[in-house]
Amino acid sequence: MAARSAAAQSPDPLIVEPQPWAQGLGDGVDVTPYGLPIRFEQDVVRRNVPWLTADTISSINFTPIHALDGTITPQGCAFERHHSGAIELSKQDYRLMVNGLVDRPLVFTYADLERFPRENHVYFCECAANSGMEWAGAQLNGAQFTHGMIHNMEYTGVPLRLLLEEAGYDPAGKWVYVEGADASSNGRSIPMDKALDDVLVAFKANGEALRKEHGYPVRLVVPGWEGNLWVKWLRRIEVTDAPVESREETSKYTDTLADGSSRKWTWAMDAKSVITAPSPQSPVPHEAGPLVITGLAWSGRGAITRVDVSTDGGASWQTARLAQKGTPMALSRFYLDVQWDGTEMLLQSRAMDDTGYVQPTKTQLRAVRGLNSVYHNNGIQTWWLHADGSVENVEVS
Amino acid sequence: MAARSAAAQSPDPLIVEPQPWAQGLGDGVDVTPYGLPIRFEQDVVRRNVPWLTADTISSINFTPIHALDGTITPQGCAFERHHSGAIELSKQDYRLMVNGLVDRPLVFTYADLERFPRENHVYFCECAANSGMEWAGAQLNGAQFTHGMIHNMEYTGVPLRLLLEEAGYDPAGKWVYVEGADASSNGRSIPMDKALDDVLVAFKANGEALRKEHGYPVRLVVPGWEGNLWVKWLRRIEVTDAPVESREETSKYTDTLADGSSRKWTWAMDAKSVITAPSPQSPVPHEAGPLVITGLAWSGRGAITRVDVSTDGGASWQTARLAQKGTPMALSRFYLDVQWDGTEMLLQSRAMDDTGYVQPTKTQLRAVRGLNSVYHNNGIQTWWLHADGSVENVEVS
Amino acid sequence: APFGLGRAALPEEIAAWDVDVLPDGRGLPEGQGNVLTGEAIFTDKCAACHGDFAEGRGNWPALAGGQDMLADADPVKTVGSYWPHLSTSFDYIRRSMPYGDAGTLTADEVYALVAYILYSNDLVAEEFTLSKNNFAAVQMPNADGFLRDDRDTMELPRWQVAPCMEDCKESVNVTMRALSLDVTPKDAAPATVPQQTPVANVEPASEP
Amino acid sequence: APFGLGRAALPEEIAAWDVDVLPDGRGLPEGQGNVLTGEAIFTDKCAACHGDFAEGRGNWPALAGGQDMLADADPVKTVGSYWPHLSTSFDYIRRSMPYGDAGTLTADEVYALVAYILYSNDLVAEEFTLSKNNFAAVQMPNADGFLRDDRDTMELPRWQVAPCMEDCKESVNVTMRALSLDVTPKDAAPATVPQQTPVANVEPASEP
Ligand code: HEC
Ligand code: HEC
Ligand SMILES: [Ca+2]
Ligand SMILES: [Ca+2]
Ligand SMILES: [Ca+2]
Ligand SMILES: [Ca+2]
Ligand SMILES: [Ca+2]
Ligand SMILES: [Ca+2]
Ligand SMILES: [Co+2]
Ligand SMILES: [Co+2]
Repeated sequence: MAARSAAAQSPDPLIVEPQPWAQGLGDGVDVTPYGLPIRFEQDVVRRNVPWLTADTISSINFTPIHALDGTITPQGCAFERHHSGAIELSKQDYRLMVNGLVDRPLVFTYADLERFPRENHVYFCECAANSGMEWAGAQLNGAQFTHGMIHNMEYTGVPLRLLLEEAGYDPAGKWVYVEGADASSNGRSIPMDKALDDVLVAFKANGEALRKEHGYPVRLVVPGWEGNLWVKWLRRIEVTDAPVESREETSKYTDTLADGSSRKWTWAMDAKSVITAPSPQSPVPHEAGPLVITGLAWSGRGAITRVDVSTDGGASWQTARLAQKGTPMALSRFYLDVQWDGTEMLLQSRAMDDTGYVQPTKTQLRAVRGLNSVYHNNGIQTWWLHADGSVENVEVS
Repeated sequence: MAARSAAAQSPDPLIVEPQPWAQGLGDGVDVTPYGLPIRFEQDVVRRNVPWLTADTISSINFTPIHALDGTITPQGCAFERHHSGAIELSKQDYRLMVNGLVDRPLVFTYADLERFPRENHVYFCECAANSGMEWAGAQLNGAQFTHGMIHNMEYTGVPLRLLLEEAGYDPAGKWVYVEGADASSNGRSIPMDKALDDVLVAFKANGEALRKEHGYPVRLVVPGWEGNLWVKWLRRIEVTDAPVESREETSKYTDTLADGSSRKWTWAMDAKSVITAPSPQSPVPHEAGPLVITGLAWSGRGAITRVDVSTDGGASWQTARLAQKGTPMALSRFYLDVQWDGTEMLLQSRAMDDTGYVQPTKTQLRAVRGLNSVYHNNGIQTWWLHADGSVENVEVS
Repeated sequence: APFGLGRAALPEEIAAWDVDVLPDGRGLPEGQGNVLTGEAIFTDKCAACHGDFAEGRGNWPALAGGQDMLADADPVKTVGSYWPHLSTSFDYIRRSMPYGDAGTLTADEVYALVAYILYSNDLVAEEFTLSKNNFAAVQMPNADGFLRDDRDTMELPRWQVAPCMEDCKESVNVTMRALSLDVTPKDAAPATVPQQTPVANVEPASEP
Repeated sequence: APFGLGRAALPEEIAAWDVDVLPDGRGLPEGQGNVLTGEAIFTDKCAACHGDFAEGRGNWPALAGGQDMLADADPVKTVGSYWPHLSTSFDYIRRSMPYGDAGTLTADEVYALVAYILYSNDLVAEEFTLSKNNFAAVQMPNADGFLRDDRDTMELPRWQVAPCMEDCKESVNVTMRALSLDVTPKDAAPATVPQQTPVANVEPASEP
């Protein structure tokens, strides 16, 4: 164990001198009707990677997971992915159509939706491309960039099932096609079983209205499944007998294997985890001694049951502490409280879910999928913590 | 049941005409590194009541609970209560002292705190004065004003117990005095049992740093107990053999009964609930037919187990649906999905917790406490819903 | 200690922050001050908010008056009428007042201000000098006015009962309406409210 | 219907929004367009981003090329090399392109553009005219290239096993370092990073 820091040589002026905040008056309760983070936290923001896409409008940014703790993601810094930009659509201008293989094609206003029974659930939303840049190897030096295409919010919405029942869906309709009001429309086909199971037509996240960039006023929530299915600015739901095979489910969000064939309909997000601190953007600011290793774990197939942490690049593992019992399709926070000896470590985390799935290594994944994947990289991440406290993104044998 | 709205006479231009949001491009991912609500939601903000206090600096504002759903309160609109304003205190300037009946008086930096084991919990924070203006009768026309001195967040922090153990607290110290770095210091005495039980020294709320107005960088979290104990900008923790009987625990936050004697140390927040919609600021925008009645329930003594709703001013009750199983000292959301016949209703909700406590009526409360109370008004709230959909705050016999 | 974190607090540091004063007088600094000195300081630094005689001004707190009315409707609660311990005044004034310039008063000034507030409450004579030594001797009128939270015995047995579900009331009448009081901030009022007759008179309650 | 909410959708409304085109051609409007017409429109409205020959420009997507290289390293995935159904091009272009001015193309223009993209991919001759009638006859090279998600059978049995806890590896070596690639946005880079030698060459991967 590290020795406690020596007593200060002389009294700390921050304690023994009068300080302005202890003498004067701060802000009144009328100063920020809607508040933002304090200016000292200005680095805790979404960031994008300019070289990744042709422009910022059909692009993505990243949640600053390296600087967050707990499990809830504030909407203000929750990652965004748009295919034709974040549009502005008012509740008054909002319409939702349900058509196709239904008894009664219907149009709903926003106010209509608020009259259906609602549910509340915390779910993660992960872009299928999260960690995608890392298929080629260690590329981006920060958990925000390698694993930040994820957020986790408490959603309030109407079960999609209720809207399908309202229109009288035909049991011959095996698929539900959903699309948004933006120019991309981002159409996706969802099997009817999932649509009737746990999909929500959501209008609130973390208690308040969805933000513009997350689909205000209404988005789809598709628990455990890739974020591209979570259609924003939802405008139409069509019951069909076949998938539409839209651009988003053929050209994109398919997974090309080593032999050149490609998987389609890879909806579920595999169990995954990442250490958020220490990490390249969250170096260790202290010497040897007590160190909190923390991170996030999640699974699209159910609840996280266990997370292991390795400090030696996967040679040996210790089971971390889950902050709370895992719940289905939601982020879990884990902690491992260690005594750091001040020497370098190769940090890894490994998630397990209630189906018994154990997060694989990148090597294991590449052995099955080859090297041409873009999406669904849930391989174990390695951070190299150096003796000086700095951390870098590496891969290990 | 209401008849479905008639089909439109002519096609809705919002559907059949091209719309700008479906043609052009929206915002790119670099537009809002940290986002705010869309402009259409500009009414969903904290509000204060100017006549309530001499100035806005020692004052309170109110969470817009009438417009929120789910249970998490976004930090940006979570109520504030300051005694000398919201101060700006950086992590670099932050110091926390533990002294008094301890083996080793200690000073911690912010970075030191991040090296202790952390916990995560969702808890409500309710000002003891919430609904206080209603002791005198129905006064403020909106759930935001009558019940909005509450918020509910996921906190990340270090158990206070660990800091007390670090300093080596003397078992003879039956109390812990806590105070903040602002000019008010807002000192409070907490019994050692509670301090060792579930109190957190918290630095994150809903995943990110505490906001300035909620005590950045460090505040106390005292689950289930009145908000005044949740000291912001926490600077000192002293183990004592007796309560300090500070201004905040004698002049304020005491409860004067009918005979002129006053209760002190009324820490726990009694079980309580309120219908958030319909409510005066959330009138019913539609005719007869399906109507969602929703609200919040909480208890400082444990978890909410049940909420009943009355539509006839308390003559009869129906058990509402809890969105999720209640958890200790956290908000629960309830829903009652009704078929409104379009006539007036007197809406009430009644919370029950896992101690078997049933939320009393205001009449029952006044019978025990008299008419001079300021704090701890957990009486059943009545909203009068009129046939035109408007709602007002009333009391009933 | 299990973690070895933090550093030892220096005595000067503890002295700087550990300034609380307990009901038994522990924590009081050396010093003294009399009513007339206190009056002068009060006029200079306090009266703008609290009134010349500590009687309060507008919505700013009254520090004097209100004695023997705690059982009446809307009692005025002041240092004199309500506060059980004199230590609380010394502690609070020293650390938090004057509002906007806290922590600037010397110990002697605080003794003098507390003496003046006692005088304004008719609790000491004009000649009175307050000091560390005679602090404990001052009698506070409401010293015995506080009892420990007794909700567990007084209230819980009443409320921990099976809730009524049907025929809970003979009749229900509206007895009070917030609209007739009209104190809700206007910008937050609902768009349309019905026109109806006031039912009862109500009043703003005190601050949170 | 249980709730009676919403209103009947009018046929014109359904027609306006229900424009998806399925692989079997359902949803195609009447119309036609040939390669040369398509080339002219493409040059005018598309080539600025996608290149004169639909070969892509900078980071903007290529729509042609890449055939027969899906099993090679870093395959170029285009309408010609990758897309299994021609319907997808019609559907997507009609609703979403040109980027910034979506929904402005007539059915005939979309047929012509799709014909031109087929031509750019060497899948039809310069004289080709695409119409609703011959749409289904076009062969897409990668039509059989997709299989249904088989992770349940291919992967889950491998990963649903007891995790190793001790002596899981003989040795551990760093094989790749992001720092040597240096593609992390600079404003987000950590304050201090150690100076060390690159270990391996890595490359930016494709867009999310
Ligand atoms: C600019 C206005 C202002 C000035 C000047 C001021 N005060 Fe105050 N005082 C306040 C306010 C506001 C409060 C209530 C603060 C709060 O809500 O926590 C208060 C509270 C008090 C209280 C506690 C009242 C109670 O009932 O709890 C005392 C005692 C007090 N002041 C004494 C003084 C003294 C002595 C001075 C001068 C040395 C002084 N004040 C100067 C504004 C002022
Ligand atoms: C201003 C730039 C721009 C113009 C002009 C433009 N496009 Fe695009 N196009 C894009 C972008 C950006 C995307 C990718 C959008 C996304 O990420 O969802 C795209 C995607 C496409 C795709 C799908 C590519 C794939 O691999 O999935 C097709 C097909 C396409 N465009 C055809 C056209 C046609 C035909 C036109 C002209 C009528 C056109 N585009 C004009 C920018 C443009
Ligand atoms: Ca170091
Ligand atoms: Ca009406
Ligand atoms: Ca002390
Ligand atoms: Ca009163
Ligand atoms: Ca269709
Ligand atoms: Ca590659
Ligand atoms: Co997929
Ligand atoms: Co209390």
